[in-house]
Amino acid sequence: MIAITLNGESRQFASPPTIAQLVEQLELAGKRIAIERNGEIVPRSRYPELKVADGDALEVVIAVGGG
Amino acid sequence: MIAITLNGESRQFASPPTIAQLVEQLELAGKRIAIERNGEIVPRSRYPELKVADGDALEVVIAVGGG
Amino acid sequence: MIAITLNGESRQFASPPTIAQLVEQLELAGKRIAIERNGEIVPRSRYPELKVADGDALEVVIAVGGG
Amino acid sequence: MIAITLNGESRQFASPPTIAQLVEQLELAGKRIAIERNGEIVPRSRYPELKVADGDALEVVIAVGGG
Amino acid sequence: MGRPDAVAVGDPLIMAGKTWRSRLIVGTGKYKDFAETRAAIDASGAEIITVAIRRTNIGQNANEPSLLDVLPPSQFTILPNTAGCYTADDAVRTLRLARELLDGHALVKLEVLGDAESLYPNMPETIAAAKTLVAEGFQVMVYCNDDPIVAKQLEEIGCIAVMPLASLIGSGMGILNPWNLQIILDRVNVPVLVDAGIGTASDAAIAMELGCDGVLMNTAIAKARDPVMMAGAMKKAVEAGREAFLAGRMAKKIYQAQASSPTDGIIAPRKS
Amino acid sequence: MGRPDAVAVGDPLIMAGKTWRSRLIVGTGKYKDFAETRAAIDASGAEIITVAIRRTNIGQNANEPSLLDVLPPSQFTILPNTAGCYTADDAVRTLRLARELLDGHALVKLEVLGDAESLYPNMPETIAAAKTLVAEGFQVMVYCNDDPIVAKQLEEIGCIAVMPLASLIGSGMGILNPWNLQIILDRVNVPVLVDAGIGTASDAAIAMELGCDGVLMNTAIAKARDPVMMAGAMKKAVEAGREAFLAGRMAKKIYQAQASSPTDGIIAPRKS
Amino acid sequence: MGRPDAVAVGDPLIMAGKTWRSRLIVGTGKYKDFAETRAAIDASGAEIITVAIRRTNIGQNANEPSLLDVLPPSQFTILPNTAGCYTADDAVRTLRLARELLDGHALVKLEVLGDAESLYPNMPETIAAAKTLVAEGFQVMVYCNDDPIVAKQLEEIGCIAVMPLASLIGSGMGILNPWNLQIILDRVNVPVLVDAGIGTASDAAIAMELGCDGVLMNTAIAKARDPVMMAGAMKKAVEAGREAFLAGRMAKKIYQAQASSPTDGIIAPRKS
Amino acid sequence: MGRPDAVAVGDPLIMAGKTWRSRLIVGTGKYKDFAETRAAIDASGAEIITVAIRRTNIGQNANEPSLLDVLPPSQFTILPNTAGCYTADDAVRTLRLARELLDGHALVKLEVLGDAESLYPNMPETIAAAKTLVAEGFQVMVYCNDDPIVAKQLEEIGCIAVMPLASLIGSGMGILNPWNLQIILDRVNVPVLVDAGIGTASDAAIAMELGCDGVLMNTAIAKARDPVMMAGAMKKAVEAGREAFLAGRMAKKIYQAQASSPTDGIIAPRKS
Repeated sequence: MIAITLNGESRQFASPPTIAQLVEQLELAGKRIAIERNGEIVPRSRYPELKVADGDALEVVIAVGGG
Repeated sequence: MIAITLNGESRQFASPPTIAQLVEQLELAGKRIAIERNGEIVPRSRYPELKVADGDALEVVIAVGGG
Repeated sequence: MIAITLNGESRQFASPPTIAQLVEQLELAGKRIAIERNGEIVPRSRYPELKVADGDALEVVIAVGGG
Repeated sequence: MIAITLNGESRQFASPPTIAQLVEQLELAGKRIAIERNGEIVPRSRYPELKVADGDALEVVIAVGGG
Repeated sequence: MGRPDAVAVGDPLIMAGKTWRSRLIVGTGKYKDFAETRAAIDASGAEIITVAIRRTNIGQNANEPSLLDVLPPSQFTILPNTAGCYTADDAVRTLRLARELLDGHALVKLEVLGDAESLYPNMPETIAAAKTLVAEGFQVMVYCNDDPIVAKQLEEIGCIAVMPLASLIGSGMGILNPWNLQIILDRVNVPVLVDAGIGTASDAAIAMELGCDGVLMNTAIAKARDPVMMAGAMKKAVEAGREAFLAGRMAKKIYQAQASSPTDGIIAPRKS
Repeated sequence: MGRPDAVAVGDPLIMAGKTWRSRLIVGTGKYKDFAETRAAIDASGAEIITVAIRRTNIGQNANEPSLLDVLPPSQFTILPNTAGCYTADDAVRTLRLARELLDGHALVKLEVLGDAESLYPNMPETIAAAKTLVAEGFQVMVYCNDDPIVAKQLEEIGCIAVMPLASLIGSGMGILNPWNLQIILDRVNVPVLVDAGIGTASDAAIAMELGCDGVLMNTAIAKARDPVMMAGAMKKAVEAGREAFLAGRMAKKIYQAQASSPTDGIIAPRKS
Repeated sequence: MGRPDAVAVGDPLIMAGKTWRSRLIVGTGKYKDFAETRAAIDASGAEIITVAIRRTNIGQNANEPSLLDVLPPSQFTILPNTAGCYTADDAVRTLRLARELLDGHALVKLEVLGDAESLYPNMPETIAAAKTLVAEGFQVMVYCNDDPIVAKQLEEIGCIAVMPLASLIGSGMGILNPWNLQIILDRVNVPVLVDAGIGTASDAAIAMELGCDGVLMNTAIAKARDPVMMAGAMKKAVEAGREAFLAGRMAKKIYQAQASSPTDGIIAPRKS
Repeated sequence: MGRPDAVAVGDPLIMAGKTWRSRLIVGTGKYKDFAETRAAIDASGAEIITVAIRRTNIGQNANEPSLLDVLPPSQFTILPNTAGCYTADDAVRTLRLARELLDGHALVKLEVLGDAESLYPNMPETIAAAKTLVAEGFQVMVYCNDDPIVAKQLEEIGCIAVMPLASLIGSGMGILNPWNLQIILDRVNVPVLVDAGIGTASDAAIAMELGCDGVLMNTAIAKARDPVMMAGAMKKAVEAGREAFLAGRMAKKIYQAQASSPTDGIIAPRKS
């Protein structure tokens, strides 16, 4: 059982998913997003291999209208 | 019986007063005023002799605050 | 022998020309001009018949660049 | 024989004077001045005891008109 | 461009019952030569052009081309003016000559100047001339000062357009008193065109943003380093200002700005 | 129009080695919906559009279209900004995310704000962020105050464009201090774009007439009563201002105006 | 203070052969009560005060004090105005009454308004009234628009002072068109006083710095939160502006500033 | 005068725990000679005067009077500045010398310039110097740009007054961006004095009307045609502006003016 912070909200997982699996769950697969883990960018190429770890702080972002 | 217009209001008199008498009635004696009768200035010096006539239009004015 | 003022300059003629003849002399025939005689417009239609008279003041104008 | 830089100009002395002696020479005694030696302020109280040393850079300043 | 512009969707200038697609009226003076004049006027997109009425040079260059050969009435609406007139009488006589010259053409620009140094209009003489000209059937577009009471009086006399100055003729100082123009626009029902004083493109845009119906200029184009390019700039500036006026500008807020980007969803500051 | 406009004759905006036909950069915030956003941006003719980077709403409206579906990078140069960031660190992290999001895209808009009420830039933090971003290979267009010394420093740090404010973000107050912009233009060699504060078309024209290389705006278009029409007005205003700058405006003369119509050949005053 | 001020060294305002130490003329309207009126006028240092002429309220408050009891002609030069008049005829009749009221006093302020909303002057009516009043021996100080040609005409008619508006009566907008005032000052030889539109002290100073001979105001003082303090501020502002005009201001330099401190003798940068 | 002025009723300028009656600080540079310097400063009523620190001319004019003989610290608060310094280090060293020169005097004016042409402040260097000087116990009045975020930061560093520029040093351009000054005044709690750019009396009045606590100037007085008269004008202008600020100006109304004279009691128009 692990806990992470995702865009400021707490999430639990029975077993740590890969970033790719997490993106899948969030229905964000194929969308233009970017992910930061503990202040570091996670390159898209590494989503399949990288597993989230207990205590991770993740930020998942998209582009929105702005000036 | 005569009727005049005094500062836009109608006034009746049994017998035509002099301007001086009118000023007296209006409790304006000794005050800084000026009087126009039918568009013409009435010099103060002539108040005692001049009588108002039926149909006269009189304007009695003072100085007030203005910019 | 008559003398007229044409655009401010004096001109003599042995015999009074018509406006049309004058325009011809000035090489202005067929050009867009307008003529004032003694302060009055001379309609183009009357050029052939109207003769200039001694002492006439004529203004012959065109359109030029202006703002 | 020592050499110092005084307000940007080079000066030689047979033997190192005290700051007080230097000020005397410059006819600045009793005037409102301040002195910096090698980037450090020299307190007025120490003028009599402090000797200039070879290679010293001195700045002697006064107040002038300014905005 | 992504959209038909205001002109195409139909926002014509209407004066004396006629309509024009362009809200820019240009003068024909001060150019290097007729070729430059024509090129600049084409670039400006102007449909109405002003001309002055002057004595012919008797016996001189009888065969040189004339302005109206280069800018024929068949292609442009010619607007004769009374530049150089300092009395109502001279202005009236000049426009009678113009009407004859232009075969009965009635649309004219009246201006009566106060002095040769400032070229500021003489309004009492202008009012007198306007009364005479209207009575004689002229359609009078009148150059005037920016006095809203006088502008209203000129409308009541029957002028078909009032044309207050932005600043002195030929000064290029731009709009010195937009508040007076605003008061005029609030009171006058005939078209209001800014005439005189425009110096650059933004001046023209500002005039249109105030709600003016058009702009008349000459020096700003003719005396630019590149008159033809400036003419194109003025065309766009007048259209831009008109469209901005029609589009309804945002409110001004000295303060309390609101960000253009959403303020939620900002990523978390990193714990240090 | 009578002449090819300045764009067509070749007067591109060149930044970081790339060229753009449009000198108007527009934001994508504050619109009613994506349809209005797209229509306005098309009308503006903008080739570069700014976007903000924000957290996804986890688990919500997973299927709704996203901004970049409506304004795809294949059609526009996307300029991610750091709106909402108050520290150099947050701004840097936000742009690293943007680069990843946009497949290594390096052209970014840096802004670090001083407080949420004024949205005035925090220049010390902005300078710190600029140094980091330039070192990491970003092409930084930097939002800044109108301090000419700071603008020069940002150029020396390696920013590819400096973007001083005209007035506060979202204020629509226009150009409050054209003199400072002039001093910046005199000193800085990279492109200078006015960013923030534009309220209406003439404001944009004035910025370009000063010699600025471009204008960035959002609220002035999005919060106009008719954003699409205003977008078209802004396109024309930026072009008009640029062409007026290139054409070289007439000199201003407070006085001693010279008439646009010739002063000789005036008809004689009638003897009375 | 280290020096006698301009007034003391002798720089009087001269009108119609009389001299005044104060160049500030104040109105007497809009005050809370007569006590405030008197206190403010004393603080202003004004020697000339304007009054309006109105019908008495017949039979009412016969014993209440009147304005001229509080501000007696023995202490102030009373300047009757024609506020509220919209025709030349009403203005002339009003001033004839004023002359009778003030025992033959000839110095008057003529104003004929165009409409009740803008209170902008009606110049054709004003000109007509001025001719009549001058012919009847009045010394006419005339409220007018800022048209330099009309101002010159009013001087030629025989008005002893022309008083162009800074902006609309009661607006407090300040001087909207200083250039027109400058042109008037260049042309008119009688005293030029700015009348109407002054909102705060700096507005009055600016009017005097332009070279105006005086300033007339009412609302700016009467409607300040503290009228008496504002009256004192206006006194100082008019004197400050006058002295600055006489002292001859420094030249403006957009650029190429010269330091106020000497540039030689700077201490040497430390070797690092 | 009819009332005690604001100064007399007690509205002192309070800085670093001390109080001053005058809100005008003047420089001592650019005068013809010491006599003119002293006469102008006396006329200005200034209690605080700025001086520059410079190398002595070794061996020259040892007996000529010095500035501080003419303007002794016993009569004025001497405010040494760092004019001519372009780095934090030079500014700090200069003020350490000044403190020694003035027997431990702590009140100083910090200015670090960006370049010799514009004399615009270099804020990053200024901030660095301010931190050092405050740490060393100086009471720092700091010359700065008009950036409200930087002004707040300087207050937080411990500067006892912030002094934003009105416009470039020596330019006499007046207050180019009153809105930024307003934002600074809304945010900063220490005294805000306008420094640099004042050209004439009304400029100083405007600064005070905005709510500034004081004004610092040099060139506007020293380079007037009559410096002593201008100094007196500036004294009155600063007091006038301060009193107008305290008195609370009337509201501005672009329109819908209300007459200063009552609108009832107008005499009847004559029947025609």
